[in-house]
Amino acid sequence: MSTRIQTGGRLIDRTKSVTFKFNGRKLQGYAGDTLASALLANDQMLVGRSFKYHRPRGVVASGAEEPNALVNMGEGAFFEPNQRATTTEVFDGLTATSQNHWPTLEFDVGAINTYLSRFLPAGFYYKMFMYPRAFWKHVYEPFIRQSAGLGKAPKQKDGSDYEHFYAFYDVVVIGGGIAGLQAAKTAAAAGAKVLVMEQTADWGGRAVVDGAEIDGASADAFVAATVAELQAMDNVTLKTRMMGAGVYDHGYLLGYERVSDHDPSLAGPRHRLWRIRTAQIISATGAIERPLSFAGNDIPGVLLASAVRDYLVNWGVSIGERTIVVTNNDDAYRTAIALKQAGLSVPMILDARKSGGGALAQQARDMGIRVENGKAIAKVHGGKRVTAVSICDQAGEGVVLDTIGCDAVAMSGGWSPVVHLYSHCGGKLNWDAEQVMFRPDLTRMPTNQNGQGFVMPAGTANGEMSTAATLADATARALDVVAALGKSAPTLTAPTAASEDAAAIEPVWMMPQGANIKLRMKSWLDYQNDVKVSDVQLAAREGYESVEHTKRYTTLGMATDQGKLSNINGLATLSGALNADIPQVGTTTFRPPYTPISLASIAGSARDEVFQPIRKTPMQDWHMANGADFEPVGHWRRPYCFPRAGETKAQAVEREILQTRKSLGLLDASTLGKIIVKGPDAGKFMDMLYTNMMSTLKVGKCRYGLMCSENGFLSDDGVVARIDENTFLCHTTTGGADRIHAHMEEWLQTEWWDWKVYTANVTEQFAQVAVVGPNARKVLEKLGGMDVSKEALGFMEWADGTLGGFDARVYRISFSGELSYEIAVPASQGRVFWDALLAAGAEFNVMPYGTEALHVMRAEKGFIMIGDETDGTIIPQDLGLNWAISKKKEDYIGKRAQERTFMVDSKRWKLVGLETTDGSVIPDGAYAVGEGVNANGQRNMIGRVTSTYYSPTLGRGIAMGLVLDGPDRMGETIEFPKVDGGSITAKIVDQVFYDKEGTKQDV
Amino acid sequence: MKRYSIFAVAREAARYHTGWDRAWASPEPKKKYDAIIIGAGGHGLATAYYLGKNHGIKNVAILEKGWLGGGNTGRNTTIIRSNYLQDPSAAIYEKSRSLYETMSQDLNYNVMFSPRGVIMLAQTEHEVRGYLRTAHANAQQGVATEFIGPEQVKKLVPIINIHGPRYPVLGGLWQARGGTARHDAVAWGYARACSDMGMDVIQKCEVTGVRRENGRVVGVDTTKGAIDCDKLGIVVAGHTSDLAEMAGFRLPIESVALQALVSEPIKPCMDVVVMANTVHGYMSQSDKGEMVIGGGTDGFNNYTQRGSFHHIEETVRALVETFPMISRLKMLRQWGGIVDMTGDRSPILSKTPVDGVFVNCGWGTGGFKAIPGSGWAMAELMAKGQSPLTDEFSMWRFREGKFIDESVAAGVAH
Amino acid sequence: MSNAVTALNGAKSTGYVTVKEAPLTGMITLRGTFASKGFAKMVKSVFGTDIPEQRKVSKGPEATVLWMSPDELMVVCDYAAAQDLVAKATAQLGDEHALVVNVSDARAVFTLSGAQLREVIAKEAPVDMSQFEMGEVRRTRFAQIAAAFWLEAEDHARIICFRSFAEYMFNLLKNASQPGYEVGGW
Amino acid sequence: MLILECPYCGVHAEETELHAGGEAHLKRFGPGSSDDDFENYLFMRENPKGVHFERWRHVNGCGKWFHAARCTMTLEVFGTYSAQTTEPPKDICDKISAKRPGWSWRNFS
Repeated sequence: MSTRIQTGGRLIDRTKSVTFKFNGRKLQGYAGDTLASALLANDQMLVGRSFKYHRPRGVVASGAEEPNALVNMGEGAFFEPNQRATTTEVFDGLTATSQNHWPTLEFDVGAINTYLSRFLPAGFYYKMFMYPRAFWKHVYEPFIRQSAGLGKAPKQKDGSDYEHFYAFYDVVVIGGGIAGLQAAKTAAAAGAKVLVMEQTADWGGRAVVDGAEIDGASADAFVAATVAELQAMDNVTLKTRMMGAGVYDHGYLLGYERVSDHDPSLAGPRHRLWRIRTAQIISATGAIERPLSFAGNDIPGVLLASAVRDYLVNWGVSIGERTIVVTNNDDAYRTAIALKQAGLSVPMILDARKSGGGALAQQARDMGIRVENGKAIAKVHGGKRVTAVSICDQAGEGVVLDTIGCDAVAMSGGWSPVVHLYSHCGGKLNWDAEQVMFRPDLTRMPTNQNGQGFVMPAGTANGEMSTAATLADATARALDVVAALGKSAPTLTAPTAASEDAAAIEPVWMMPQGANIKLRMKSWLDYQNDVKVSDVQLAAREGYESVEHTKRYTTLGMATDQGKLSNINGLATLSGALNADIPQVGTTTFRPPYTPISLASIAGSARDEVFQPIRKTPMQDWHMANGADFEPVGHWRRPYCFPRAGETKAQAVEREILQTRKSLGLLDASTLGKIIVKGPDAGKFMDMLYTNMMSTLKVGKCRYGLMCSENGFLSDDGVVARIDENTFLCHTTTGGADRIHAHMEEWLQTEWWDWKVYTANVTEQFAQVAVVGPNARKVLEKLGGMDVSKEALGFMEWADGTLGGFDARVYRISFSGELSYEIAVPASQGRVFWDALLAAGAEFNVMPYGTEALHVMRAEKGFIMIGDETDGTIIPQDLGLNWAISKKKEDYIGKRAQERTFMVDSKRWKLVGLETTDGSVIPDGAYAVGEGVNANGQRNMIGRVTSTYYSPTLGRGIAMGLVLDGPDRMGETIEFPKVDGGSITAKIVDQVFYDKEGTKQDV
Repeated sequence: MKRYSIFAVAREAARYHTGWDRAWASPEPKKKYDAIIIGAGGHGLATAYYLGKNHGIKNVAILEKGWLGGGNTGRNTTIIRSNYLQDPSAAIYEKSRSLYETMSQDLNYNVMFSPRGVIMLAQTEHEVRGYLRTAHANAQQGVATEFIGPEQVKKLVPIINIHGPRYPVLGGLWQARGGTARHDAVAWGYARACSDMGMDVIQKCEVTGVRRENGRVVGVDTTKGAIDCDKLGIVVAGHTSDLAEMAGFRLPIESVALQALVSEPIKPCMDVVVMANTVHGYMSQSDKGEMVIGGGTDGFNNYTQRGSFHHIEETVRALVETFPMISRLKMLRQWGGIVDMTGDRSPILSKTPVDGVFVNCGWGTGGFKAIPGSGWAMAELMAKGQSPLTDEFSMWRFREGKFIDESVAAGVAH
Repeated sequence: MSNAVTALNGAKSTGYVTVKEAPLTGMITLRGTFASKGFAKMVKSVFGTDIPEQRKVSKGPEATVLWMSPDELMVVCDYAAAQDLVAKATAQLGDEHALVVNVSDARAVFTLSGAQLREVIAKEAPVDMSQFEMGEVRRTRFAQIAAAFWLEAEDHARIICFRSFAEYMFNLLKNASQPGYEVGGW
Repeated sequence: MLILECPYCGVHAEETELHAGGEAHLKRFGPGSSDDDFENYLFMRENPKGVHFERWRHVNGCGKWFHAARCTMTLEVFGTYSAQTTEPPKDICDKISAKRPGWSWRNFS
């Protein structure tokens, strides 16, 4: 059984015990425990179920590589699935439940799959469930989905906060082990601005666990001293609980800081995502131990040798009383020795190497541990935990020589440098046959914006396995980085460590070497996804020879650990099956993040009111206070209408229209774009921007104009006012302001840079109100201050002056067909001005109206609306706007495009008015159908509505639409089928429905 | 070819699955083929498959410089829908969708087509009008879609927040027979079927030149030697410009990075595919339980298969707001693909200035859903020199100003 | 004018850095040829200071001049004075090709005060705040909107953005400066 | 996540402060131009694997358009320069030649 032993545990504080819950059981741990160490201390060997066969799963590792120990964490708004127990620090009140089983962890019905496993090899689902066809959606898939997935789906909105932080460094060191600290010290001594991040809460990495000696003292002492030294330097930042999540182009690095996961009671964000720019990255991320592939290597109680050692040394937890160690390298002996020293029993060390190990092996023998060379595990016995191990010759086919009782197995298949961060941005690897590992190829390093390598691996991450070599490499690589920064090398004495006399590792990809199919079907490669040696061999046999094919076919390495334990073993198994060398078969690309990071941290603080900006006009508060129903327009929210108590939106719109046409309405037009175009060449420029001739516009006058893209399509419209000889003011649509200003600047900066023109976007300088209706003039006269009579201020004219004491610019323009003034005042006075208009208009029962009333009134007048009559494929000629296209001009933006064959095709649909024969309203988006079908069997269409409304003014449905030969078919009727059957008949008519003569707006 | 079925699996189980054949052969190239398809992605393999199946042209080689299905076929978010606005798009995507319905049976390879339904959310008045328009068009195009209200959206997607403070859900365009499929399986299934017809799927064979004689293609040079052919189909997505240059013509194509990501797997919580185009994000849940998420493309030419992180940020931000419960899920893996964008964001399936050379490209972000339809149409074009499904997608439409613009209905091409 | 108000009526939040919406501020956009004598002379005589160097701020007695781009300056001055200054500048320039426009109402202005304000800015803007200097002005983005900022003292910064975004900007800065949200030691 | 130095304000702007503007040095063809010229101008695009010249705008910054020379395979940036030029300046071409001997783009090399 796994338990807490009396002594040891360098990371735990035995004076501070914490209480937590697992599957409802109250358990005790110590401050400094991870959830995994605390569970093991409570003999909770079984922690979950595997993905496919629902096999019992126990902790196998002690860090980020853990594939098995995933739990549902927390509750309610703080619930999180798939939390890795080995990287979760326990705290008082932590609650966790195990995953992927029903009804209970101990008894899981899904475990039936393990007995069916013979029928469920890799890719079985590609070969089954095809017949009958309907069954996939209704029977097979629902079943597969139910049994898939790991953690539970959260139910509630996240209760925590998150934020981002932008930071810039010369050097970021990832990994707080001895290599990282030594490298940081070297870079910092050279004067570089350095950040050092360590994903766990503690500095030191492996060396401190393995009891290395540095400069004659313990690794612990070296780490403490170096950290203190670094802390004292003001060009160094040290961060624990921060993981290097991803490396991106141009020195962009994500630092995933888990600010309060270890203590949710802390104020502040839960996670802070650092978006770092750095000239150089030192990847001192260490290495991960590989499992060995033998039958039953997935039974709870079989752990990585290094993990067994970690739990013992860091947390004072023994996995078992009798631990059998199995290895193909010397490092695992450290585990045996540590266990023995802790007074635990190690019945045997199985060393697959015929020649056995080096100094450490000798040390183990001297301590009286039985060491068997050339031996292997034939099979691990046990169900939910290890009970015994059968021994065989590694060279053989698994003939059992002996079976030994034990409750734990510590395995080591060698070490793989953590090359993920080095690879994220394209760093390439080489296969080191001697050390049996992929290591970074420093000649093919990822490059930054200057074409310079910028991710430097150091220490174990660079394939240096001994303490001495690690420290030496860390110093050397840091000096390379210092040189790359163009800084001079600092003078410091590199720390030294005794060199170790270790015997070479031997590749062992299958145990025993000649294991038969039955054993291979029980030898796990990917514990979470249940991928076994036999699965990879099957994939190879079926021709899925690329490693990517095999991964995808078997799901090897696709689990939440992203193959940290399984990739190399799987690759080696594949190359074995293909009789190819490992480097030929290749490795797979590593994608960010290194380990999964919360989606919330990626979104940062952008939630709720700051999810996206909401732009507000100076009158917005009034709109909200008066029950406006808003619609998003770009980042603005404009009042759609102002419903009153008991009123539907439609009723409100109708009221607003009728009252405006009858007496007086107000529209907040502040969002309309206002752009100043000034300079000696302004006229020339305006003539290129607009299809109209703008240079001839008289000072004091306004003109409606159209703008097209260079591709010919109508992109914006609005009224232009000539302010003075050199100055124009261009009104754009609400959505157009920024776009059109950018459009102007683009042409001025990149095409006509010699033209003397300046532009300024003054949209927000002004609050603009449309005062509309027969009583518009009366209300302005009431305010007083300037002459707004027909004589003084004619239709399509503008004037500056004061109205009711407000500095105002008044435009006599109309988008509704009524007598109408658009009045611009300084934005900071917009609200008071609005209030003044309401007060003055009270006697006329003034009525603010929203965008829908605006749309209906302009439709009644047959005015087009950008976004309704246009959709990015419409040219002005389609809309009968030829009157607004100057024939005199040689050129304007979009003119050449409009000369293309399809643009001048007489078959282009043209704008007309549509009047339903029964007065009803044509549905939005309806198409008119013609005779027959096209070559693809689609009904031929001859037109579509672009705007369709109920007109309260006319008491009937009105519409505009684009129709084939429309203008030549006045009076004819066409059919608009409805989606729910039936159709509407509409007569083609002139598009102006209201006040055709235009007398009302010109009184 | 050994037929796949539950009985075959049972039979094999008895001998520990030692008797399965290769899914596809890996032959050396012959001297000459009637037709060569460059690119063993979904589109290329489907083109070859229908050349054989529909037109009896079986002396065909599919050349792949890497491993089959290793491009965008294996990198996309597997959404299948045909609720497009413009006639030509609706025609080819609906053809494609209908072929997906029976693909597993046609290929005897389970591609797990899952017609779980696709919703495109309408979150502005403008989008509502756009999707109403699409629904009307689809009705005449024979594409089964409907515009549904917010309550129905909530019923179909319980985890959605329809009262989002910023963009409340005003409704959505619903295609009940849209869905997803297992992307790798599509490529593998076609490859197996092509191989079974005697076609040569040749991997790790890069084309280095296109040989022409008086304006007509006669073969290609490859890293495995010269190969003759009468007809050549270029179906290489992001790498099209390169091949076009070898063949001596230019295309209105730019290659940019498109990114996607998946969360860790959780128990089923979303049965349909949801696309939120106003906020640029779309999400579905795979059969494995991962939330599969995609978003927008970079704005600059890029061949690195690595996109810029801020797109991931924008997409995730949008989806956390739309589906608050995913906030505490974790991003398991992100990746990028290189997509080829045309001047109107619609594909090119076309003859070219070189006799016998045909090009199929420009699927941009929407290629996966089109695989069978694209293959079907391309095969017809190559076999007969004309296809009603490809007529409008000619490479010459830009000079005429005859665009196929899907963005007009606020629709996106994912 | 007396009835003029800012976008947020001087909203304030006191976190580990204090965020305040500044009172009405005069702002003038100047566009012209910096190299031209006439333009430089106008800046000097009307605003009492030289044209600032690239990305720098120059201070006159009544006005602060911000370098916005190679042909654009932003003058920050007393709200009431802006209109006259615009008139003066326009008159001085005569027919020299330039643009002078009062944009006092087009933008919102915020002040950050507190020792750790660099940190708060670094949460929203992709700018190296450890290197940012007094006398420098930076146009960038704060989260999802465009903005510009400069330091008036080591513990006092000004940020300007378009007026319609005022509430968004305020909420950003408020959230970032909440007590307990300190980053520290970067 | 690119970083490009804006030649107008000197800021080493990150991608989120910039707006990508597509291929650089396009010659505008207006009314009277041939269909070929106009199609080339508006649609045909260089799409090289390697050295590319493109337009960017420092949109969240000084607002100026500028040109960048960049490798589409490695994202290495060879230099940025004024938008007010119709072809890549010599010093930029020389820089590229030093790092990518034998490069060519359109008729430049």
